[in-house]
Amino acid sequence: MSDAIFSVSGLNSGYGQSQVLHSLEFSVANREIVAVMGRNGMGKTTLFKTLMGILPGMGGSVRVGEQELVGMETPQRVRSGIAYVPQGRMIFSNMTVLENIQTGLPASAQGIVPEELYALFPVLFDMRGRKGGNLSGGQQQQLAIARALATNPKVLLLDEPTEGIQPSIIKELARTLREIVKLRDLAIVVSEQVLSFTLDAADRFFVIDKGRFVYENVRANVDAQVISGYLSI
Amino acid sequence: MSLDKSIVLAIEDLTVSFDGFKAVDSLNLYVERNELRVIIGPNGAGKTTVLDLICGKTRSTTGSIRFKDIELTRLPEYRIVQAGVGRKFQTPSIYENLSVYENLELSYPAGRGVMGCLTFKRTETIRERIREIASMIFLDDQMETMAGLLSHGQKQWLEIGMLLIQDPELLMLDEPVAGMSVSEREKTAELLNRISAGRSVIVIEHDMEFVKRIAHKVTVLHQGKLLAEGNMESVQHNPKVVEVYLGH
Amino acid sequence: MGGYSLSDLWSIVVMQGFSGLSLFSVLLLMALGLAIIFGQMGVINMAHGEFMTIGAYMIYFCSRIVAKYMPGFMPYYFVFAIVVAFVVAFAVGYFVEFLLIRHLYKRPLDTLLATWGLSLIMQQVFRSLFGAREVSPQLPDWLMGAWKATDTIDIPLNGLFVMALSILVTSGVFLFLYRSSWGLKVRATTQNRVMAGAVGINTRLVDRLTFALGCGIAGVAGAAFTTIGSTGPTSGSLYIVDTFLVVAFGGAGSLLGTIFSAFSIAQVQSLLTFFLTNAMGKVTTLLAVIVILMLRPEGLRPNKVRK
Amino acid sequence: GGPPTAKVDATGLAVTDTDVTVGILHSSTGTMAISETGAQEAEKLAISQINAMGGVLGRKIKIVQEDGASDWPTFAEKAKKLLEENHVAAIFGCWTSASRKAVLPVLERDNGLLYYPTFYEGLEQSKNVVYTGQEATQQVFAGLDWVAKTKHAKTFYLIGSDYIWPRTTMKLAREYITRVLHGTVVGEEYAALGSTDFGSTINKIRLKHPDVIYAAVVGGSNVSWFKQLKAAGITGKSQTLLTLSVTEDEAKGIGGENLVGFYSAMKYFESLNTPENQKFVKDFHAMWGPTAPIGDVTQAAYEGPWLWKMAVEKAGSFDTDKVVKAEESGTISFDAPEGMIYLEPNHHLKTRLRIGEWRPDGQADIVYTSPYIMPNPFPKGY
Amino acid sequence: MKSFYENWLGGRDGAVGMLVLAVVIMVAFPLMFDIFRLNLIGKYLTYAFAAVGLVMVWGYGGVLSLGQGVFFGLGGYCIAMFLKLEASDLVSTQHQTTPGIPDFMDWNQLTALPAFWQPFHSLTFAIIAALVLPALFAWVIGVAMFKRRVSGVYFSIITQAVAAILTILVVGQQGYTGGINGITDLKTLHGWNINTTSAKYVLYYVNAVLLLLAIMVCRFVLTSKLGRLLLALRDKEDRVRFSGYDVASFKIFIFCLGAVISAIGGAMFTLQVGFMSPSFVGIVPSIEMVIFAAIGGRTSLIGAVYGTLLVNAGKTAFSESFPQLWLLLMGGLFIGVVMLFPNGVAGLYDGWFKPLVARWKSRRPVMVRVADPLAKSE
Ligand SMILES: Nc1ncnc2c1ncn2[C@@H]1O[C@H](COP(=O)(O)OP(=O)(O)OP(=O)(O)O)[C@@H](O)[C@H]1O
Ligand SMILES: Nc1ncnc2c1ncn2[C@@H]1O[C@H](COP(=O)(O)OP(=O)(O)OP(=O)(O)O)[C@@H](O)[C@H]1O
Ligand SMILES: [Mg+2]
Ligand SMILES: [Mg+2]
Repeated sequence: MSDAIFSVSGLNSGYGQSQVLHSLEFSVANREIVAVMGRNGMGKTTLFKTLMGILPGMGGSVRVGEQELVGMETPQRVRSGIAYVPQGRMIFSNMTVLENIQTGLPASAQGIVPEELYALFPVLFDMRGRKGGNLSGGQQQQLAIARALATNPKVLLLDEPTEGIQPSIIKELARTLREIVKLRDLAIVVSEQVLSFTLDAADRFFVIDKGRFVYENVRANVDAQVISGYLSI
Repeated sequence: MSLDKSIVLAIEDLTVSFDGFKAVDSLNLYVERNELRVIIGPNGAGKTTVLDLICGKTRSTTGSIRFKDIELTRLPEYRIVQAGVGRKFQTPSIYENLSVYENLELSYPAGRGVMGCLTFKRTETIRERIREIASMIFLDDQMETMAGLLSHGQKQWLEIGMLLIQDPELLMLDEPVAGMSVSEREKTAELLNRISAGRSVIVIEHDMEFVKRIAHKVTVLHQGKLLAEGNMESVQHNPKVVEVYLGH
Repeated sequence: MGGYSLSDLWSIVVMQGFSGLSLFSVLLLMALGLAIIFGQMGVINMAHGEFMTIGAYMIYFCSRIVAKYMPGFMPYYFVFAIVVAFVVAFAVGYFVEFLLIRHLYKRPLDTLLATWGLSLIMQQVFRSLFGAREVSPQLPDWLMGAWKATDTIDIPLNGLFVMALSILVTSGVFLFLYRSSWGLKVRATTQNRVMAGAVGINTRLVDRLTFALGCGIAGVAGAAFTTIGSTGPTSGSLYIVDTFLVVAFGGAGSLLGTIFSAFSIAQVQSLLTFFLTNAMGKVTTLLAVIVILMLRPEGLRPNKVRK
Repeated sequence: GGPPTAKVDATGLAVTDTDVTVGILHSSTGTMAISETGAQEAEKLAISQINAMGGVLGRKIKIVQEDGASDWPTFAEKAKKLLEENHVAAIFGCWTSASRKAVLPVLERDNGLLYYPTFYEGLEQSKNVVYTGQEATQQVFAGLDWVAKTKHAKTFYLIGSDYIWPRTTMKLAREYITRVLHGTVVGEEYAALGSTDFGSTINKIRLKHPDVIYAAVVGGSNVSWFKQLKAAGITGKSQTLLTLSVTEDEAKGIGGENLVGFYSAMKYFESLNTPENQKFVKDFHAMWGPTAPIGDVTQAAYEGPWLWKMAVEKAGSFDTDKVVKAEESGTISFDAPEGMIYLEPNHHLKTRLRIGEWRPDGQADIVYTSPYIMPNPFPKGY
Repeated sequence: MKSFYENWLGGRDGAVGMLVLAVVIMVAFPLMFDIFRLNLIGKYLTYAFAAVGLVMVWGYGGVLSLGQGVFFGLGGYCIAMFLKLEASDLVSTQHQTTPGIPDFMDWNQLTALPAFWQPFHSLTFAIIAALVLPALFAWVIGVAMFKRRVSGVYFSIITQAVAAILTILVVGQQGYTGGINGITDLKTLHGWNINTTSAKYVLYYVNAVLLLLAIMVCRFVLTSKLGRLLLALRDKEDRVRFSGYDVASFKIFIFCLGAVISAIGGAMFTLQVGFMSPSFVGIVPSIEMVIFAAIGGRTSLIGAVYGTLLVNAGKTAFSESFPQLWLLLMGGLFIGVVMLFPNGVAGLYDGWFKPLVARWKSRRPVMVRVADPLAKSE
């Protein structure tokens, strides 16, 4: 794709001796939402960690716009415009909800949380003074998403964002993601194992299996049955 | 007041507050023998907190929790477990540095004291039981694998297995299928249906498909209070539940 | 207490109250640096005492220079020398973090061993540079006198000075940690280094500056303690145990806890050493700390969240 | 060269026709290094002077130095090493009583010789040790006499660090004050070793208004003690304070300005105005730098090698038993920097006591010199 | 037999390690060194007890005790009290004001033996006390701390405070304890002179055997279910608790075990060195004991012995060769080990020697789990 804001090519990665990702290749256009679907242990989280520079990676290229990220430290990558919602939340549990969001805010925001974030997750406003660690599981997940959005990224990586979130908010989230890409220059990569959410949210689908993409299609052509097939072997 | 014989767990007027915030608010809940109860409710409704209260991780502000005539609110955790209450945590909580076999063995209810541990022997009965449980949780061919190397879903199963081996009368599972793949969810549903025979099970879950497949009865919590209770059908169409939880 | 005049007793009450307060400020000043390094970052810095010693030696060094080249500046140099102490201890801390500490964040317990080694090395360096004997920086007269509040009440000026300094440093640290965006980064980094990186915080820089800051504050403390204590290669070791005690008792990770803990230990100790013998006073204070930690297993002001 | 080795040494000591090995055993590291450095320097000075004069029995003295590291068990280990591996003919060393007590059994077992320089609590006499510092009665009684007389002191406040020397010394002092001087002890207090906070102690002292503060605080605490005294407004101008634990070494760490007007009871002060001392001071500074302070213990340590040389030469042998016999003969005396000293058969020295009044420059003016005092390590009735 | 091999020696790896260790300390050292050096090594090996105890408490129990010296000291003092009483017979103390009591009591104007010293006339009592007293003390601390779920640094700091308290008390009550000097000048054990060369050899071997036995006992504990439970505890304490175990009682047990093992070391120290002093009870020696265990590899029982030997041999060698600068070398050693061999001596063996052997035997590399970088390191 020519107007790709985020492009990955030849990405290899793994843990210690064992390679998990094998020459992954994909790109995401501005204002596009891409879903990476795959069963347990197929390498979704590994992919995201490698993209973020949390895992060292074993070669390949990751670009945001024209900028090559491979070789950069994690915070530099974030400053180049990617943001990350890890699987398992990883919120700062001893800090308040407000402070958690503020860690993501750019210096220019001067610690003021944009209204739209609270509009998205009203519960966070109610609980802004509470310690992050005391939130319920789902509330923490919402906080992690808000924290990533606060960095005002060009590319947003969401690793199984619906885990533990109540159905109404999942529906809301899908709507919101679509909303956000309409309003802002942003590309979203989201990983999931269940189809319902991504069918609501994503423009394009990849299926990852044993560290390789085995299926790719745009929403218009997507056959839910086929993907479900991959997901429920 | 004597407990109705068929009621295993009776929660009455249970309240817990954190710095003034009532996470659970005068809750009454009764679970019967052989029942599989699903608790649903919005994020932050107090579901996990209820389980914490039952198993003694959090102490209640007021109210009582009775499990077969035993008052649990003041018992230390390990006594609650020994009384027959097993609990699975929201994130898989297993011993990553031990093998599947050892994980199960440690959970086997024998040799729980210091001396018991020192003189503990792997008898044939124990081995048999471990194998039985392992095959029940689809891990019979992974006995020697380090638990840390299992997939997410397998870890969840292993933790369920660790509870099963204690043969608890009340089993509580917090979001057992979160992060599981579709096929694993199916297998888990099947597993739960199987193990609910002969004991009571409380499950917390947000996946409605899954709930539908397992629930005998559904309780909906909201802001620490009971919002609705009944079979899946009635709850799903309850406008209040749709409003606060399911969404339109 | 028979045999003493009322005014005697009154002045003792005042002075005793004051010595409790000044012990409080001493403990607090000692503990602040460690509250950052240990309480926030989780580094068990056994060389913390040696960073204090750096500060003390800087006062000595400055006093020698000033006495030699600018005798007229003597009455004022002390304040200036404290800044030097901060800067030097900060710089040393910066390099120590770079060379040693940053490799150990993933294994916090090993920092104990490494910094113990570091403290041995630093002691030897002091000995080689400044000699094995104690030295005594010449302190300005205004600092070492007493303020005669009334006929019978003498308030030590060095106590007042340390008190003022510790109020200053504490408020500085407080603002830094809880009111600045930098503090937010520090706390995020220390809670989950990798995740902090993933929200765009330059954790390496944050770690290095935070550690250096803690060391710098230790330097300030050491500098201030030249007014009440000794300056020798091993002087720092006199403070290290109390310092850890104060930080841990407060509840690691909580600055307010550190303040509370310094206050309560100081008051209890100063009261008990007045009524009991010195040694029994100390023993009883330690016992009290143990009992209270038993009742509050995570320190006076635990930074607890549900797990 | 002197007589052949076979004649002067029958015990397998490290003696050859040309040299003899001795050990120096002090703390070079740890908290005690602060105090022990001077002693070590003085011993080396004496040995180099003796070597320059031709050595002992025609043999040059070679030194094996070991670090006791401020740790008593280490002292014992190193003493054992010096005796059993290096076969040293004598050891110059130790500072604290605890280190000496740890070394003592080793000395007695291996029949070694120790020259011990520190003023100490007494209650000990070993054939294997020569005590070149004063024992407690020598340091305490004359000094108390002096304050009682010149300051008309009746009330005393005793304060020391919490270990055996201050406690034993204070016990003697208390007895002497009440029984002989008919004064009163209004307070007695021991600070834990290493404690740095004297606020409460100082307030207690104020409450009692003692005529004399009688102090034996040691180590890093000593500096805190005097600095906090000064800051509390208790200075030499208004308060008589006699200390047993401040020599020029400590004064350097405390800062002369914090000591002005206070008194120390010692057998030696650097400022002593005699030709012997001036030469000693000059030599010492030539070897160790012009600012190196010389305290009581330093000077006593300097006496060790000289006394040993005299005893060996008197015995005509390095053999420990013969040297001990010579030491116990009661005929060894030496014109030390502090003046003539006499080695008594009880292994202690007959010396004088001096009272020094501290000046801002870290030196003391000697305001009193006692007559010679016989050493009495086991005083009756105390 | 098989179960002895598996449970007490720890299978093949463990048995080989034990054998090598036994040969090193029981054969090689006595052949290589004279009695003076051997006695020194014997002294180091007594510290190794404390290090082995710490491997159990810290490495496996997961609680860092900064007061292990307390137990070492308690064990040592109990034996020292017996020996001191034996050394204070009427003949050798005839010059005292009160003959027949230990010399330091006489110096402190005590005129009768304090009551709590009386039972230490009996060797049996002293030995029992040397084992039971530390265990009891550890039990009291353990119950007070672990039942209240004091853990982590709080536990460390408390044990440190306990060490400080005990030191102050021992030093302050010098009439009863010998104060800072400790209990010195110990000579005979039931009339047997412990200072002769032959006695030193005997004590050295007794010490070595006891050390090997202690390691075997620890091995047994670790290979039992309790060992796996400890591993589980370090991993997920909550899960263990919710599997029906009383977590505190396990921590208390392991803490007491560590205490008793350290105490044996203290008792052997007194016998071999001939005195006991508060400088073993305090904070600094306790930290040094932690360092021995850490250099050894924290979770390796045998490594702890080598770690102790390495550090002490280094200390002795450096300080003999460079009496003025040896601290630099020691500091360098500690930092070097931390940076280069994160798992200490044992790590050197596991990470370098074993793979070499494995490669030599051309075994398949095993799959290992890499620590998740996102997980909090705690
Ligand atoms: N820390 C680790 N060390 C070694 N191997 C690992 C580690 N973490 C994951 N793996 C392996 O890498 C593979 C991919 O794991 P990854 O976590 O990326 O899967 P995933 O698709 O995110 O699965 P899930 O849906 O469970 O989150 C798995 O086979 C897993 O066993
Ligand atoms: N220790 C605590 N301090 C303060 N608030 C707490 C504490 N524990 C729980 N809470 C609050 O109590 C409420 C209930 O939390 P709980 O974890 O029980 O929710 P939940 O129903 O399990 O939600 P989810 O579906 O998101 O897991 C939440 O709002 C949470 O913020
Ligand atoms: Mg994943
Ligand atoms: Mg929950």
